[in-house]
Amino acid sequence: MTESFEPKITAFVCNWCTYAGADLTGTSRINYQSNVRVLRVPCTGRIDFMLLMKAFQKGSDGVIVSGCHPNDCHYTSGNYHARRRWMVYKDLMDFMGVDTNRVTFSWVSAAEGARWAQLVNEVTDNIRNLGPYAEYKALAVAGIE
Amino acid sequence: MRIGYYPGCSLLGSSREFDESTRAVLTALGVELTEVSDWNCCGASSAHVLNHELSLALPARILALAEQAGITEILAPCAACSNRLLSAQQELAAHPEKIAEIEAAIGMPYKGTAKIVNILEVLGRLKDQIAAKTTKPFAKKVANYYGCLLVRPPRVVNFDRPEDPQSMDLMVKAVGATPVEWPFKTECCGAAFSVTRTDIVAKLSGKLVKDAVKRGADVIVVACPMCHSNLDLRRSEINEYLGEQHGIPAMFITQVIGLALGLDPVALGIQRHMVPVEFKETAAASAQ
Amino acid sequence: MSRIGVFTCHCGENIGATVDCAKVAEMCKHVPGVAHSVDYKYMCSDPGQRMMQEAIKEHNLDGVVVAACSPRMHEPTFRRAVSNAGVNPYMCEMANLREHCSWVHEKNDATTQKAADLIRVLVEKIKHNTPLYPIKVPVTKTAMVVGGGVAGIQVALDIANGGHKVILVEKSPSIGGHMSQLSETFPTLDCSQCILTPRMVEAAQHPNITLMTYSEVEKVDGFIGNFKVTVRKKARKLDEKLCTGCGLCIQKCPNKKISDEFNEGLGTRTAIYVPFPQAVPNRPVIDTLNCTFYKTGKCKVCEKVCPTNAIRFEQEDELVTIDIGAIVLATGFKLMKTEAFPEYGYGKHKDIIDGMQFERLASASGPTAGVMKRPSDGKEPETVVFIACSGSRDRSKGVPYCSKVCCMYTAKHAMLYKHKVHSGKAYVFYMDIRAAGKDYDEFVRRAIEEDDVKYIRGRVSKIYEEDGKLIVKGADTLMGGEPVEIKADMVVLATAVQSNDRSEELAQTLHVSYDTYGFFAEAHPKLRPVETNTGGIFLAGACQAPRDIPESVAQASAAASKVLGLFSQDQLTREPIVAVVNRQAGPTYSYCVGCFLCQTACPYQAIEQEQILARNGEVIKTIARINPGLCQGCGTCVATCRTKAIDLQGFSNEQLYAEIMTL
Amino acid sequence: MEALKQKAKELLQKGDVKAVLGYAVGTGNVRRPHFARTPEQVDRLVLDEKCTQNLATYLTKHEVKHLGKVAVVALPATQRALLQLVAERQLRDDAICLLAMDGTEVKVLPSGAAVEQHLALKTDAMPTADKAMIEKLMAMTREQRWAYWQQELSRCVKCYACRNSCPMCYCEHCTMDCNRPQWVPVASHALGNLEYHMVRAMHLAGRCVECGECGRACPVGIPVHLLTFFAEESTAKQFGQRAGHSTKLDYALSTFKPDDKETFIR
Repeated sequence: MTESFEPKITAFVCNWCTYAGADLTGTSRINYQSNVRVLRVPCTGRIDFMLLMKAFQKGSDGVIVSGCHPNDCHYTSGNYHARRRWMVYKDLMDFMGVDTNRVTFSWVSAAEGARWAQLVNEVTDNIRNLGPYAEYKALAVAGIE
Repeated sequence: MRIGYYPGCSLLGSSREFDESTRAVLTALGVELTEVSDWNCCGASSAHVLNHELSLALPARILALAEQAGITEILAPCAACSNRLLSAQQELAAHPEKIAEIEAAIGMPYKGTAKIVNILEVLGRLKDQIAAKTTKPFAKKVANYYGCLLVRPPRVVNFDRPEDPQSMDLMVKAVGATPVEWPFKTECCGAAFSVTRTDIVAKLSGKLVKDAVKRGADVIVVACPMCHSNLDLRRSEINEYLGEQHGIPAMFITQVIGLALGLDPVALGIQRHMVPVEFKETAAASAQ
Repeated sequence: MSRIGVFTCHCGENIGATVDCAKVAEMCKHVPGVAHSVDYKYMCSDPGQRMMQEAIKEHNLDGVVVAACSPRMHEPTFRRAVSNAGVNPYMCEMANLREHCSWVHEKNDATTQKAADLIRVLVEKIKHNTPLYPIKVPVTKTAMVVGGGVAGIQVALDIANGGHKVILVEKSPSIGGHMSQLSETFPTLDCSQCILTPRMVEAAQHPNITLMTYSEVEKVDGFIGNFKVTVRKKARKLDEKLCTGCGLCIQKCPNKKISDEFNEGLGTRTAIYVPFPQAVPNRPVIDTLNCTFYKTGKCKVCEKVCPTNAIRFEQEDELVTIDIGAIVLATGFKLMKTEAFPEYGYGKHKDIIDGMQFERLASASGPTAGVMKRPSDGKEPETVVFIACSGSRDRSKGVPYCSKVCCMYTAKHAMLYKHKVHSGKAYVFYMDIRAAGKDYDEFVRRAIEEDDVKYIRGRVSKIYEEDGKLIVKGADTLMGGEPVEIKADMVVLATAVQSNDRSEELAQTLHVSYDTYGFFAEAHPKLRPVETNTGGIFLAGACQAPRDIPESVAQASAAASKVLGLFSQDQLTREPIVAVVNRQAGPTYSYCVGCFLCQTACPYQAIEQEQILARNGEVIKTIARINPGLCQGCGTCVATCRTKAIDLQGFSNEQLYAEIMTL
Repeated sequence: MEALKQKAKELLQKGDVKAVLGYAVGTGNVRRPHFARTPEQVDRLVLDEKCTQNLATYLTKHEVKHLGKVAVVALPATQRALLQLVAERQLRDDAICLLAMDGTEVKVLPSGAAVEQHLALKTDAMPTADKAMIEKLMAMTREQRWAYWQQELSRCVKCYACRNSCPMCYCEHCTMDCNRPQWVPVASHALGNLEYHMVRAMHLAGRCVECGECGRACPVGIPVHLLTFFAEESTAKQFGQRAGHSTKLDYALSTFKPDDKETFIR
């Protein structure tokens, strides 16, 4: 790990809860680390596991996936479907030896501005400690000419 | 019919007449009882509240012994015994991970395959035969007292209606008795306070005795040794508490059926009661 | 090559103080596909928007990234501005430089770099955006209201007064529902029928309302604006047009001992009957289960006495299919029966009654004409015990929820009893008094303080009969759990409000969701309380959860306003953020293989089957089709589809892929 | 064997089916699929412990569908695959005709319901060797598992034999063929191989009938079936739903329970 390592964090968030929650972080002027890049989707139900694969391919050191708390989904059940998908995908990643510490699944509601800041900071610090996701990056280097 | 038999401690002690009358009646009805050999305490009264592992291990050993003897169905006439056996069997069925530990404790394999039945279930199956073999109809007005453990908790025993049960009422009807409409069928008799706090037993059972008499009952019929102790053995305390003398006898359902079948009262242990089984001439009796 | 414009906003100091906006604008100029990039103090201001529109024309832009505040704030503003300049509004995206960047990060190079990154991501997205057009769905401007209680009547009247046709379907022979059974209503104690009956008549006479009583919804096809509803009109066994409602048949019917549903079994009725004197419509029905003619083949007294020859013994149920634009469910509730309480005698004591039976005993039009007489022997009860939360908030009874109306009506019952029997004693056993509502708590206080109703906080463990009295055994928890025993003449159980019989079946027919207890589920518990998850189907009253009259009426008007909103335009316009199933030329026709695993994932039942037919009509392939009228654009189906046959407009696979590849 | 041939001939002669799909002896004494369209061709059918291939794979192919109704000699895994194919609407219930062995007796299973009933008699678990291998892998450290799969997958040439042999991989347009966007790189290199096998396992989670055909089909001997087995087991364990047990669709990843339990979502 180099002194100057700054992790690259990609966040997939739903429009109605976590994106709005992150907006509230802004309106509340709660400062957090700037490593994260947020991609907005309508619902966690839309988050194909392949999007996570692609985020790692592009050199993300950590990925955040976040949406509405159970029972709060704008579309009533998208997050429940997402939860099942993650439960299996996380198992499978672990089975294939992918570092599941690199992915953080979370529920952040539109009212949890402070929680979003805390989540991003914790994940950023955690990934900074883990260092670059060299294993996966090596694949990408080997893979993409 | 062959059936396994687990008498438990009460039936060898204070309620010997329950054991005698059960054996007498079932033999008369052609049921062969196979007593579980080397049986132990079911864990009722104290063990099950003090030590959870013991509350599983004690009944599990009895059931395991029954399994070894090839018993598929086991009768535990005592309501507390059948309740303990059922509770343990169900808990082990719901938590199979506990079985290994219990097997280690009892030193034998446990499968939990034996079906546990109470005396009313067994008699219920034989009801038509009992009605047919009745030679001396029990023409009395009967207050049927079920107590707590026979019908509760419903998720464990899954037998009859937890409030206002009916099985014993139907049984005594089959031998010519008239059950009285009685709201106290499942009220508390004082249970194990029989030994430690007879004052409370006198109060609680006193209420039962008084109300049964008031509703015109000639006899209180029970299917639990503990109930019987409180209503019979503690009658002097009851009468003292009530300030009234109540001579209404308390009988086991098996004794009632035995009498109706014309069996020898001594074989049914009728003489063992504290309150003599004697009936004054009643309307129901004289109608016969 | 795309010609994308990037407009970076300073938002005064809000962004400008932390992010070097000029530098960002400069950096973006070099992103491939960007034809124009500027920064400006306030993009959302009039001059800002005008500047953007001019730039679109001047540089012939085909896509726009506005880097400013949150899209949740100003996306509609800028999409409108772009649209006014002749570019499709869905070719505009917003980068969130304020809430997600300047407001939450330190002023430094990394923050400025992040701002530029956020813009670059959206530039790449826009390259894959396609113009989208609002979805138009035609609307049939006729509403169907299912359930003719107070909620249903209110919905029907509101929609009808708004100028649209309404069909009010009621399963029983008369509209009026539970409210018509009530004696008086809390917290004002005004007579229920006095306030309801005029509404019933108004509904019946309204030129825009068609009543279909003694009818039930059998089948529902279609979707928002375009439902086809099949209604079963049960045979009344008489010609409604000929019948004048004179009632002669009812007087002469020899079969008079049938338990009367309207009086909750406390009275009797004839085999040909109207449920109550004020019934609307005032037309009898023949109860074929109890009618002597249907049982023995003889009688026909009603036919003989009918002056207009309206009786039709051979009449059969009729199925009617109607085009409907919106459906409002107002099917109400039922009360748990006293049979459900073993501890209170399994319903065998005649003098243990439920709240609705008490209403009938207290009602001036009830079986006792409002005189307090207990059901067993007709004696005036000297002591009455009321038990609140009978079944409600009781997991062992399967009802963990609060039935909401019982605290109030129990206070009302005790009060009505005290008003009728001045010397009588009234006791109420309760768990908590939940009297939240205008003038509600005052009402309960009045019962306690002015009418001397004894409130005991505790549960009743057992009730049994002794010497003609009901012995009520309970505990007073405010007295340290002191046992309480009351010798009562009558006991009223405020039994739990439950979802109506067959509500789950109806929900399945309509494809609306329902909760564990059979109540219909609202689309959002806070923000969409009268809508269901199925577009065009709305909820009113106690079919959604226990409700009192004011709430049911308020919810009814809310549902009506939703319907009127839907009917205010000839076509329904919806955002084009919907899923679509890929189509292409044969021999594959679509990536979709028709496994329909997506169907159960869709929260909106928006996925239908579509058959691809050959010229000779033979089915070549069955694939999924998304009904754009129902799809809400969550995208759950997209992530479920293995073949990537389904895509979500506005958040397509290509768009999201492009975004990630920019990171 | 003779009973099976007898039944197959009967079905053909009565015209109940147009062909019987079973196994025959192929080059090098392997067992290969065999379509018998005449009673004479039926005589070449064999059924022994060497017959392992899941023949359900063929039934969704256009060419086979054009044949008309086909009777299939069905091992338990084949039966499961057929049930799942009916549930996923790839086969019609009335197009099913199975020849299943019940001890030495041949049973004709003419419908999904009959297959369900027949299957209910048997509990056909994953082979113990595979189960042990999965357990062994899970006992390793994460880094060791990564190294193991990197080593294994480095041999993958992306021939797609695993996909093509799988009865549940019936899609006409596979995600792997998708090029707008090109989700997974086409070439067989470390990244593309990992992604391909991850996608395949995810797409079979809740759908895999655990026949192991993919692993047997792999020409370079990668135990790819462990991935789909694991995904199916994970799904079954967490949600209690299993593939290939009913003609009614009950797919764990497009259904949910509000109280699904997980431990990792923050």
